[in-house]
Amino acid sequence: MATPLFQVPLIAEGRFIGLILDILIFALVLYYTSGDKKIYIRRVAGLDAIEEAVGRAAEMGKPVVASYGLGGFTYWTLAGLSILSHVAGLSAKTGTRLIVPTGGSTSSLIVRPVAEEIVKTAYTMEGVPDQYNPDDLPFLSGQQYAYVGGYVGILQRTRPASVIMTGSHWSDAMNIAETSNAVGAITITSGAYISNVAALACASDYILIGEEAPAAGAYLSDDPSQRASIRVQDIFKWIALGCIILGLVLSNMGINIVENLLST
Amino acid sequence: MAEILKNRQLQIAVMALAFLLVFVPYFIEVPALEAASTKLITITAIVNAVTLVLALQSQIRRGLNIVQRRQTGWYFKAYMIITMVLMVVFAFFGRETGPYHWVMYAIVNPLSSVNYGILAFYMASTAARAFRARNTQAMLLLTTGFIVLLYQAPLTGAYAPWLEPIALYFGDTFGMAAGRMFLISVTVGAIVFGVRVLMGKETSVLGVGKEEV
Amino acid sequence: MVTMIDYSITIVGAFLAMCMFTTLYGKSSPLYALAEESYIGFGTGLTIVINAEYIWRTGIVNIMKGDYILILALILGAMILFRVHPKYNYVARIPIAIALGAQFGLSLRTIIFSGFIQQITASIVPLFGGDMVTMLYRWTIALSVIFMMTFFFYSIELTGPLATSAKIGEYFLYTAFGAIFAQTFMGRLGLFVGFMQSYTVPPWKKPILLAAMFIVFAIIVIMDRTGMLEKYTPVE
Amino acid sequence: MSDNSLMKTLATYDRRWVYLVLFLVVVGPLLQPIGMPISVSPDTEQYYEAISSVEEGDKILFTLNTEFSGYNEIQSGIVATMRVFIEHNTKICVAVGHPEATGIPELVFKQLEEELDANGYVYGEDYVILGYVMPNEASVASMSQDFQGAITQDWLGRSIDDTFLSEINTWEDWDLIADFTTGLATTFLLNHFALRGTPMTVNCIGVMIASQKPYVDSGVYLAILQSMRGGAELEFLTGHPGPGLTAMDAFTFGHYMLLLFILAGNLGYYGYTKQQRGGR
Repeated sequence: MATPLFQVPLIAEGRFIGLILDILIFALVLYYTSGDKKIYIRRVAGLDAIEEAVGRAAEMGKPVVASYGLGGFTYWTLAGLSILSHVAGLSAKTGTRLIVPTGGSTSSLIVRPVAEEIVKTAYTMEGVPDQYNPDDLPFLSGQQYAYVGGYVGILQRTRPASVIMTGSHWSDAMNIAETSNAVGAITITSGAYISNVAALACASDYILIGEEAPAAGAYLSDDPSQRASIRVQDIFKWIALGCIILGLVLSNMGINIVENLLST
Repeated sequence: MAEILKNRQLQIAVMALAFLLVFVPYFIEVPALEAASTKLITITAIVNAVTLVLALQSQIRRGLNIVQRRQTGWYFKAYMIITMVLMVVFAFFGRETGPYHWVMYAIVNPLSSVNYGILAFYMASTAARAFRARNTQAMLLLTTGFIVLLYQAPLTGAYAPWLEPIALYFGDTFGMAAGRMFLISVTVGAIVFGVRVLMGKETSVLGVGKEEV
Repeated sequence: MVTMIDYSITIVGAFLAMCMFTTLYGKSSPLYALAEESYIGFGTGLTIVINAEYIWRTGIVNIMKGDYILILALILGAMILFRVHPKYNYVARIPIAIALGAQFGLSLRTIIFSGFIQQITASIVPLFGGDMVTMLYRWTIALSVIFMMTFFFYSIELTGPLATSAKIGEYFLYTAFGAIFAQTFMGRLGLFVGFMQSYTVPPWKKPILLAAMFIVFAIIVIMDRTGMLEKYTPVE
Repeated sequence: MSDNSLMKTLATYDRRWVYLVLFLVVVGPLLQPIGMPISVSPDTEQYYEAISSVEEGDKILFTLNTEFSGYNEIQSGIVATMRVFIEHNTKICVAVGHPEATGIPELVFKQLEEELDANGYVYGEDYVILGYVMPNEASVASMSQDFQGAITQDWLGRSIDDTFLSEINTWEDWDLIADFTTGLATTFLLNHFALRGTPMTVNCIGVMIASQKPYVDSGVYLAILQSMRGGAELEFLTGHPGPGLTAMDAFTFGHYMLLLFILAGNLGYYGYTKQQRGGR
């Protein structure tokens, strides 16, 4: 078992390195967003699919269904909202009807007004505020499976051209993805947990695996701060990789310094 | 007053303050801070519960619109609103027995189970459609998927016990590694995203893109 | 002793469940709408009850006991209701900002440990010694984690050895997906089998299940053939 | 039918056939069980060993961290485990971690009326139902440190003072925690009980196996029972065939059916789709 290397006064036991890592992330984001740094972002296959999907709907004169998940204000929800904002902008521009099912859990109640605001703003920014219809953000109860039942019903009745399902969808994601595929819609999804990702990878036309969803936002927008955050994430993956390799080598030589440091 | 409340900087400051009040006590042990942070969490939970009123307003308005326009199937929306009210009324007669109990067992439980269990169908049709050896990736997916599925059928276990170590190997190694890798990369992403929101860089989240639209 | 209440629960439950299953027919129908709106209606009712109870128990009761700081929760709650007011909707931004900050703090404070540090320490294991199977397992996990990680670099161009590593990572990932998919299928099949079983055990439920299946299926097919499905299905 | 049109059918059939066949192969064996043989996995043997080593008078915390839909999957494990505990004359305290689950203990004890009578079980003396007492981590933490402070009543509001629960103060006073879970408060039990040293077993739904198994390997849990299949194996080991075993036929058929559809799809792909696309 790993034993902490040292104890820092005032800081709770075993939480020092975590705090340092958090602060490091903050500092790195600050560093990369300041000034004008050009950062390369690898192209993620699912990204352009979003624009294509809205374009297809506009051509066919059918609606787009987009959702941001059913969690509270978590990382996934925020990533989903950020994509929703983009989709709403595209829909407003092309005059495509956008349906956003909302609800699904008690903790998502507070997210709902934010989503409304996002869609409304997008329509206003494109100069078509009168096309915004609050009834197209139906609230489908605070129960996960009642939400899904309603969602599936909407898909079957409106037969949308595209479905863009991001954010924190859990086991309900497969109901949506497979129904969407069955009604002939282009299906773009993002998976929030590993059991889901495996299934969604098979069921959808495009999947944003893991953090590809937020990376999608970075790629679509030219916002330097979004690109910066992708760079910071990469740096931390290097740190993780380095720690694992170094730890494996050292611990097999009988030196447990990496584990001990991490548990400090 | 209005100008102050509309101010975007104020919004970000309030958010950052709330964040720090919850975040910091986890690392720095000061009992008073810890108590304040617990209190703030309770307060937000109550605020969240109150938000239901907004969702209800929207749901009822949408339902009534459909009823008023006499859209096809409007009576379903009327029915929905009635059942909603009924459930609230039932709750007053106690929950262990009586109509509330009946609704839970006759309507809510079966329907929630169906929508959960129906996933078996969706998984099956997805597999039948997508498990095709199109390329190397799909071939690998197909192979491991096939082996593990075969092992999971209880009858196979009785007649082909040699399959067990192979199937377990795939799940306990590659599956486990994928889960771990996934978690690491998602965690970092989440923190970075959080930092961006707190810095006010994530304009979409606070609801208004450009000021006072 | 099977009571009338048991019968009524089974009959209504089986019928509505089969209505819900009609979604698999691929077309929306009035029967599906019935099940869907029942669930949304009663489900929303349930949400109201749970939330009202929460506000009462956690908020009001404690305020009456003297925990006056919780009055703030009610004030903020009232502020958020301004969302629907066309002119004063900006009032709602403050409570939303507070909720956002607090919920963020709550989720971000622990994940660096559970999602990052603990995952790294769990990956550091002895690679030598022990029996062959254990070693095979550990080597596979260690190599998989390393290769898969390279597949998830976004801000560098993947060339040379890194590209090879990412490719291997991708292959490992798909190998994993196969196994995970199969495990997930077993879980979902278990849920479905278990649910159907709640209508075959005890045996008196069997005829009810069969009748519900037959009636619902017959109605759907007849409605589809006669064009009534389009006519009576609600529009969105 | 020519070769090509058969291949075309295999490549392009309507997905509703998959649905219909799956429905029939599951419902058929449930209505008319066949009783095909099954094997018992090492995990289940370990679990059986763990739960049957309890002794008369042991105090057991029986936690149901499941919604109703999840209960359908793991009920065979719940009932079979409870039967073992009753047959060993242990003291059982049932606690639930989801508002929906408050109705589950009723269903479980209804199936075990005979065993309860045979062993002279009396509510209050030998078993107590607590209801929804684990809504969040804080509540589980306080249960582990100051049980009497955290819990004063059973689920119908009766005082627990006169029951065996009055002897429980901290996590050390439990002889075993048997958890049945779809997630929910299991992590909290892990943090505040199992990691401190309370013996704990887990019966989880299929989707959770991957995440729970490591805890058995590292010795935090005594044993794990996997999904409905584990429940069926446990029924087999205890010699009381029940819903789990009956469901195994449907389980086998469901899996085989999917394998057949996958095979057919690949035949169709190579025989038709790929040729249509010019071997791309």
